[in-house]
Amino acid sequence: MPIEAHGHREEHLPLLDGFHEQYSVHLDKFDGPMDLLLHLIKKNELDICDISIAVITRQYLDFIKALKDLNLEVAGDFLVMAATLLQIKSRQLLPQGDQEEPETEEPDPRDELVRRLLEYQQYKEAGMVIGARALLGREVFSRAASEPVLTAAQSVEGPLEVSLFELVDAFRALLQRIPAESFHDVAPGDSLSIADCIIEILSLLQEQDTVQFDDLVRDEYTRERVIVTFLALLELCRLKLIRIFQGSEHGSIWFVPAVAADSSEV
Amino acid sequence: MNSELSSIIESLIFSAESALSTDRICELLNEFERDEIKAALTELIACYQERGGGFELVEVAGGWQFRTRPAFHSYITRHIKTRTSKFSQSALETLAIIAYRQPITRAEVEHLRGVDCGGVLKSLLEKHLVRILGKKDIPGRPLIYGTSKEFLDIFGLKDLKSLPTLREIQALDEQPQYERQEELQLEPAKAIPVESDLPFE
Amino acid sequence: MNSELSSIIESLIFSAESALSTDRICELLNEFERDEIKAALTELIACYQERGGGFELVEVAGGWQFRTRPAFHSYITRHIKTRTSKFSQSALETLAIIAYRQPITRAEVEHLRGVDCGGVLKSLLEKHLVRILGKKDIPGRPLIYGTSKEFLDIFGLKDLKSLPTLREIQALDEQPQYERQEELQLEPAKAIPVESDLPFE
Repeated sequence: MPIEAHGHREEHLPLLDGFHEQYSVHLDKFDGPMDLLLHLIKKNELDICDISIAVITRQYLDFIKALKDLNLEVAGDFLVMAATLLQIKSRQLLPQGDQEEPETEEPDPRDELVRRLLEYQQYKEAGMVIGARALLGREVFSRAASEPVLTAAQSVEGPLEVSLFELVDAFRALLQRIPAESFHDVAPGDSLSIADCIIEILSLLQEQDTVQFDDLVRDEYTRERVIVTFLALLELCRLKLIRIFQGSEHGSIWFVPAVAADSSEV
Repeated sequence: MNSELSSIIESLIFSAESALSTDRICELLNEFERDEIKAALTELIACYQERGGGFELVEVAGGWQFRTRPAFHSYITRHIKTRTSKFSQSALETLAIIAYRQPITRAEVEHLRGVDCGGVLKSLLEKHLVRILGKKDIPGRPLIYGTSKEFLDIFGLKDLKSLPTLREIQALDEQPQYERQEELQLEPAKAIPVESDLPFE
Repeated sequence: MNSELSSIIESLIFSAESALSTDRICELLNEFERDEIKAALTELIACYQERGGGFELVEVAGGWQFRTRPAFHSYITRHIKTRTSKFSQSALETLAIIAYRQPITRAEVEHLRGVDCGGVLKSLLEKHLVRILGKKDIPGRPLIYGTSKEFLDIFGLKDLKSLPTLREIQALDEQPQYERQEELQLEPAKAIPVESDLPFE
């Protein structure tokens, strides 16, 4: 293997110089560790299904070192891959499984990485093919002039078209515009909020007429969940949106939607 | 059926936002002779006169434009009358507030938006995107609003729980956190040779 | 040269601001039989395939639209500003993963790409190329993403099945690659004509 020759320590520096020249212009070209790995595999003319982990790992680490030498911030994702490579390499160095159990075949430690690389390669190529298409507004144009007939006619009532992202984004834009204290948001922390819980209960009541307290907490029977759910119920009760029943002492708690007002008034 | 040049001219007229004058076409296609362009344009005009079809090439406001034939206007207006409409920004904002802050009163919506929302609210109710949940037990007993089943349908949501939270959208902007590596399904996440001396060999 | 009905259809498609589906055309022209409409549409399509010219009738995002031929873009952009910018490699990769693997979570995209994708995902959402489909029923209820109609529209794709075929994975073993593949709702493996001038390697 001619590439193995680079493994010697003394050859390490010239190799690194090569990296400087080769990559300093193209640093941003690597779209993450998978992309870099594919590049190294191609450069070394390796078979993607039978890569030499030793070669690839060394060159990969050299590359990261080169980035550091150039004072470029190395993204965490690249380091994760470095760890993966080192781990595969160390597993390859481990003695093979016990002779006593020959039937249990050790999976090749490279398998998972190879699978990911192959799959990544597919999407990278597909992305390139898609990106090379003639795009509307770039290579291909639709009619831009408006029909006088159409501008004259007024749109009446068609089905609405809007995306979820637009909805959230509208809300976000609004929040940025107004001071935070205008909100009656409850516990915006990381944990389950009463507001979320209220929304959940209202949603349930759209589908069924009665809901049992136990149903709400069954999937997640934690102290926090029970308390938050209970507070949400109290809040809904206070707003007169639901009515609560309890069959017997310590019996299960039921609730039903309070009769909705007629929708004539706005 | 046409010459290459008349196809080029056709594509220019087709994609232009307003009528293109012969002068402007000559200016854009300066590698061609004016006479050539005029000939190709004449060819194109003749072709459209002959062809019939749903639209024609007409000379308006000193330039050339494709327009649908007046005979078909009644069909065309059917489309515009029932085409999908986009939400206005105010409708979207109001709907977003109701979706994320329900149950909510009109006064609370207006407090957040800083403007009157009566009209928007009415139209959201008419479109059945918003519904009245009840009355709030405070002086004046204002109506309380929430989103409807149709709201879920339009956004393709299974339930209100599936509504993306603000936090989830904001999280897209955030720097990757190292805890997230657990999701990467890689075992060695713990041992990351972060600093300086990367072991070679 | 065409039948009256195909002229009407032509005028409808021509005047619409986005692609018109066959269903929508039938809905608008409810005095005609569906079969009649389909025949007239076929006639129209054949006529445009034959004709050449500056623009063509294409099937995109599940509907029909007139669009200029790519060959003439260098002339058109002299007059019209390009609206669509070039996509970065990471945007295209992310878009491809979402297109082929939808519905997919951010963590799954990131696992495939090996990098954080929050920023890319957000910009794809803002460009309306990707949309939020809801939340996945697994712990943490992460958001799931898919491609939008605009994606098909801008990339000139008829539907998701017209995505270029993924190159066969040279499987190491016969096992399925990921359990997650079960979520794949697309069958991109079925022979799809890839743009001839863009071979996969």
